[in-house]
Amino acid sequence: MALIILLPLAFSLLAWFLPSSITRIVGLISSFATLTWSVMQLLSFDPENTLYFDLGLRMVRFSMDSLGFTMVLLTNAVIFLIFLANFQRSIVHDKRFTALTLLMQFGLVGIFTSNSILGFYIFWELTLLPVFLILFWFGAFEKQKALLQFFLYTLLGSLAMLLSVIGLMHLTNQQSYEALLAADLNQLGNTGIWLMGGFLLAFAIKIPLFPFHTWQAETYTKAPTAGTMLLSALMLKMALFGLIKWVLPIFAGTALDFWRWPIIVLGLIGIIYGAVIAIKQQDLKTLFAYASLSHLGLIAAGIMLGDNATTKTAMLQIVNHSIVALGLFLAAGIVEQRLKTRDLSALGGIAKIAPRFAFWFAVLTFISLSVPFTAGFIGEFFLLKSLFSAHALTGVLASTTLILGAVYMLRAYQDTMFGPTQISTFADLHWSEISVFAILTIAAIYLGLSPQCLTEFVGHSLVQLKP
Amino acid sequence: MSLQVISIILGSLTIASALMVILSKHPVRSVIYLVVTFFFITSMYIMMNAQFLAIVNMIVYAGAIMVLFLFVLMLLNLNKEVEPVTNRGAQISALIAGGSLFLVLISALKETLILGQNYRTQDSSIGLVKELGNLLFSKYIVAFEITSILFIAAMVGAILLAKREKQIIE
Amino acid sequence: MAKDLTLILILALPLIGFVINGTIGKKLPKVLVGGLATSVVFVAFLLALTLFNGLNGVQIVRLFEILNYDQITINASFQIDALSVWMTLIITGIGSLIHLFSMGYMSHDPGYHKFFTYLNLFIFSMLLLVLGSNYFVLFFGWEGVGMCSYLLIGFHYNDLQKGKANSLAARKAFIMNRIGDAGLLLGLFMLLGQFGTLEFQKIGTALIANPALQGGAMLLITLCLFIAATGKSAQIPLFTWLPDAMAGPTPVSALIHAATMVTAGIYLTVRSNFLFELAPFTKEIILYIGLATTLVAAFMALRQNDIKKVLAYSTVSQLGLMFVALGFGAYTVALFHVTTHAFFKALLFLGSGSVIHGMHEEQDIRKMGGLAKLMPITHFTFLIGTMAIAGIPFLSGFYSKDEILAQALHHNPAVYAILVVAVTMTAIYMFRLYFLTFHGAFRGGDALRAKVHESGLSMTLPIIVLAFLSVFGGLLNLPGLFFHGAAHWFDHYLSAGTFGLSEVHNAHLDFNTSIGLMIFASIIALGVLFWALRNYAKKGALAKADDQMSAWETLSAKKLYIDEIYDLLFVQPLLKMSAFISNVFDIQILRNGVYALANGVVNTAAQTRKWQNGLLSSYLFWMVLGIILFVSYYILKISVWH
Amino acid sequence: MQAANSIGTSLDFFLFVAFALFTIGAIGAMTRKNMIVLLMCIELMLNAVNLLLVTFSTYYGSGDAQIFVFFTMVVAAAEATVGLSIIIMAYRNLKSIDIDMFNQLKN
Repeated sequence: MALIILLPLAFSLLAWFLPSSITRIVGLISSFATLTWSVMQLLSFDPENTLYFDLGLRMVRFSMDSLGFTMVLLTNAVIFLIFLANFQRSIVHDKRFTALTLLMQFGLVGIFTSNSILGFYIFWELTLLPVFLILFWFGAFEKQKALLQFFLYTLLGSLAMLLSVIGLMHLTNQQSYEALLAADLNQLGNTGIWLMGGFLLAFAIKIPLFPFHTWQAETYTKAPTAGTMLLSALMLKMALFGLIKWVLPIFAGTALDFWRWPIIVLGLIGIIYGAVIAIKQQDLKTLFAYASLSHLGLIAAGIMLGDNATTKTAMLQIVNHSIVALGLFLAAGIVEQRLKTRDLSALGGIAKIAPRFAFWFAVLTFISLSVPFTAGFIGEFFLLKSLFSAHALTGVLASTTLILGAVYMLRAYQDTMFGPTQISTFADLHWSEISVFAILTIAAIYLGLSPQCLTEFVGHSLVQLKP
Repeated sequence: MSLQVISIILGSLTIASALMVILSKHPVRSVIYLVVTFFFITSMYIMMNAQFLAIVNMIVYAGAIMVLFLFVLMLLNLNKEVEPVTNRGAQISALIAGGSLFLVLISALKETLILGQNYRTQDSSIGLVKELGNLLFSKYIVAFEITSILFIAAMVGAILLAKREKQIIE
Repeated sequence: MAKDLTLILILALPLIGFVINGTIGKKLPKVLVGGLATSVVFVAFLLALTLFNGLNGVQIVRLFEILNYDQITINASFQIDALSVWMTLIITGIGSLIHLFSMGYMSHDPGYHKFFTYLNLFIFSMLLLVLGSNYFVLFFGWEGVGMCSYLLIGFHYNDLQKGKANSLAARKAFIMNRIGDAGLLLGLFMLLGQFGTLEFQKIGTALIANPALQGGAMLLITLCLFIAATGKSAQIPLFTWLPDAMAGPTPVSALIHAATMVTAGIYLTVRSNFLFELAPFTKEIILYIGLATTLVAAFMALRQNDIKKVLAYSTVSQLGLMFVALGFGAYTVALFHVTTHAFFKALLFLGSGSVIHGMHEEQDIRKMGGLAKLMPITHFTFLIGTMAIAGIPFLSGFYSKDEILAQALHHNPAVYAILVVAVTMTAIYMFRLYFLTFHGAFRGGDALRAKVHESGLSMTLPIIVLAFLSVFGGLLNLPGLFFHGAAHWFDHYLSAGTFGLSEVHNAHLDFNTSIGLMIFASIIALGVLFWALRNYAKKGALAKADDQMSAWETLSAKKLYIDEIYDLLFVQPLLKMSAFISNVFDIQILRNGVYALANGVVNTAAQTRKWQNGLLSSYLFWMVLGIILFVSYYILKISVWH
Repeated sequence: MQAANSIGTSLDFFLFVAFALFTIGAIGAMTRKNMIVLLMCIELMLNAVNLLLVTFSTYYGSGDAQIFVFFTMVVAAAEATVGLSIIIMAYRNLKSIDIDMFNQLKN
């Protein structure tokens, strides 16, 4: 089991030392090896029991439960898909990219398996490094202003979280997951609220929730496609995972009661705000970024309700969002790579020249619209249902995502693919891109038809929150 | 009584020569006055029966270090009036700062516990070479040995720094 | 064959067609693609017939569990009862005819296999919608048909002239449907909250067991369901998408936007009859919305010049008529009209498709005329369809409309009066359409005239079958005054086999009133027929050019400016708000606020940096100052301590 | 003991002298711009501290402080050699020993 953590690190180091000429194969094979290994582990994994293991470190221990395993599988799959999706782009010929992405994978797997709050924090920070370097080396940051903004934002969140981690460890004198769960934080009173606030700030910046989202669109647009995929399909999930596994169970009680509705309201604002803004965006990536804000607002609001049934469907939606984000940003990346622009007013008529791309882009658009047969349909239905039963108005407002989502997604798709064309050449999809789209679609449809397999699996490790 | 007079005279002379260090325009004169100051300080060590330090101070400070200073001054041929001028404002602010520093230190002195203690009542054997030697080669032996490394480092550093760049290239 | 297996096969067949055509359809010959798509639907129809034959009571087929959510189990389960089997028959029956028609109609289209893929997917979704035994499966299909509708309306997105308009129409349809979907979603949430289940039967029995549940909750639930119904069935205020949806290929208009999908709202209401019966206020709303829709749409249809647009508004109007029946609680009557309407409206659409095909994609009736001789089969069947919808006696539309009028007269004579106006307008615009298209002189130019031809067998055969059905469809539910034994067969069939409907009884008028009503309706229809014959065919009155119209004609042709009003009221404010929030709030305030913070830090740093001036004396100065402060602090501390 | 008597014979007189020397050194370091004089001022301050240490060593009757003074001298010697060679280097490059010329690290 320890190999699950160590493999990415080992591959990352290996990638540094192997020549650049084979690096894209190295990335693909090593990420595939990690994926295969984790799937093999899954076969012998008992979701009802948590598996403990350590790497000989005293402070940081690891454990694997079904929630963490889901996220690890998601990570490994997404990393593999990122390598695959970028297979014919210049970025994968750079061994720095390969090594950093694998290092990122290491950090993410560390986050999802860490059994101590300190380990969670350390790996959380570790993931920042590869992302920063990928954005810095491969992004189009003219004045580095956007990059700086992103970095300052996340560091601010990290600082808040660090303070909370220190406070938590100091006040409870515990740092392992089980011990922290057992600790009664209600007696801390306001201190508990502050501690949770620190975590929430870090998470709110990373998710991002409404007023902390300004880094998102800018960073997404300036980042290379692979970086955007990493950010949206994986980085954001760290925060949601932290919310589900760490913050909610530990702070259940006064602190959670204090923060629940403020966060849900922020999520709600995000849903509508992101969707409304997305309607008028001209840049494909910006549009998808705001769409992401809208989708994640819904997930975060659902998680904050804090009942396990909702959290299970939120997990479904998390996976679904990864699928959607990967697919949409890949589509935006394809458009950008072929045409050197992402401006909707300059695009149009691609469908006629590249029918395969048109087809797969349409499929992904529909997946993001949560049509039946896709995971989003089930996930969105039950998340909205939970919000509705928590407070009717919440559900009504959140349901506007159904309508507004159709408005902006269809606009994005139609303005790109239909209409009069000024474009004469557009290379249709490469086999690697087709396979990515196909894998994503199959995953979405599989989860759409039998969401039970995921929700039940995750359900084993969700703890009943303290009242 | 006579000791008291001597110490007062010594003290005033120390302060006076120290003042001359910073007041004289010519750097060479400053060095000379500094050597004089060190002499007076040495005599104070003697008064407190710190014999070993008095001798070391005399030989190392007044003898070796100050000569080094003089040497460098001569080497750089600075013995003429090329002294950079300081502006009046900086001088005044420095004076004020220094003055208040002095006042603060003196007021701190008022609070010390040794007010009015006569040094002659103390055990006077600790400053002897034998005593210090015992201490140096037992308790502080590691530190003492490390100083030699420091000296080597300083030596190498000084040589490297003072060498002409051409030579470094060669 | 066991019923549940039959049911699964009915569902699976279109899905198989969808998968095969969707994956390898491009490489298969066209005949095979179309043949496969048509035959799966047709076999499903035959299977549905066996179900219909062996129907007794309600049977639930549970396939698998979709999700177990917080003690609520959502199952993929299906229901065989009179209502669902009847809807299945309509969908697969008319569906297979239209598939057959499409084989001819779409034969020159490069997206041939894609078209049949979508059609099969649509049939599958629609079957899910009507066969589901709970609201979740219904919602599944509900969204699915919306998606297929989008795909099919925008099918010709690559068209040089109309591509943009087509895709915009598709988007409009999808978004408007989504508004309805949101309503349905909220309704389902409330149902879940009230009953903890979405199964029709469980909710129904819970309601019977606990009648105290009626009142506010029922009102809200039924209102939400009705919002959903207005979206899908194109009622005021969400009806403007349907005329635009005519951008899709004509078979699509016939199948989705006339015969099946748009009746989903009526199906939903009939299916939820036990809820609506407890919410009389909602029924009132349904009644008046339906009434307004039927009137407004009929008015708009009067001066449309696009052959499909006339039919589209006619569909909206007829749907409004069905909602009027629902508003009176006459569910079987509404469903009867759904059935006959499916026959004659599909016939009319396919007929218009045949005309358009023969006219080489010309849709403007001002360019037609005299087609009766050029396309005899199309002409004859179209005439039957027109007479059926206009209510000429003893055709199917006559019976179903008459039932609704009878209900209206029974409940509310004022409604009856308005309906008579609407029905008269229906007859007027339909005959206007018919005469302008098929009689008089050809107005499309000689070049076109030479090319006009009658359609092939694959297109005429479905039309002929539908014409038969349009003529004899009325026999399903004969009023009591003819053939007493067979009368009201459809009412009995549905009431007996559908949950909740046995509780509801339609009003039956006495013999004299009934016969009076029929005679009155016949007089109107025939009167209009003769007036139109004189006016359009004999006198040759043509559709006027836009600038010669009188005020009311302009109003009708411009659809009461509803699109423009919506644009002004909803679309523009939303876009403005989006631009405002994005440019002013998001960028100006939030993003620049963050930048301002960052700049503040940078500026402070720039200021503090000046202290680091590289002058040793100033450093010393600060150092001394530090020592002073430090020592004074300790002095003060000690003296205070003392 | 009498205050008059204490001047000169008491230990705090040496403290007073040490403070005075330190202050003078500090003022010199702040006002003079000649680097060599600056270094000398620093030596003066170091010596003031040494004097202080010896005084306290006498007072407490412990030799450790004197050992410390010894080490201070060692360090001072090393510092003077390195410092002076830096000054020589600097003079070679800039032809000046004005301390304010050496602010190029500022930017």
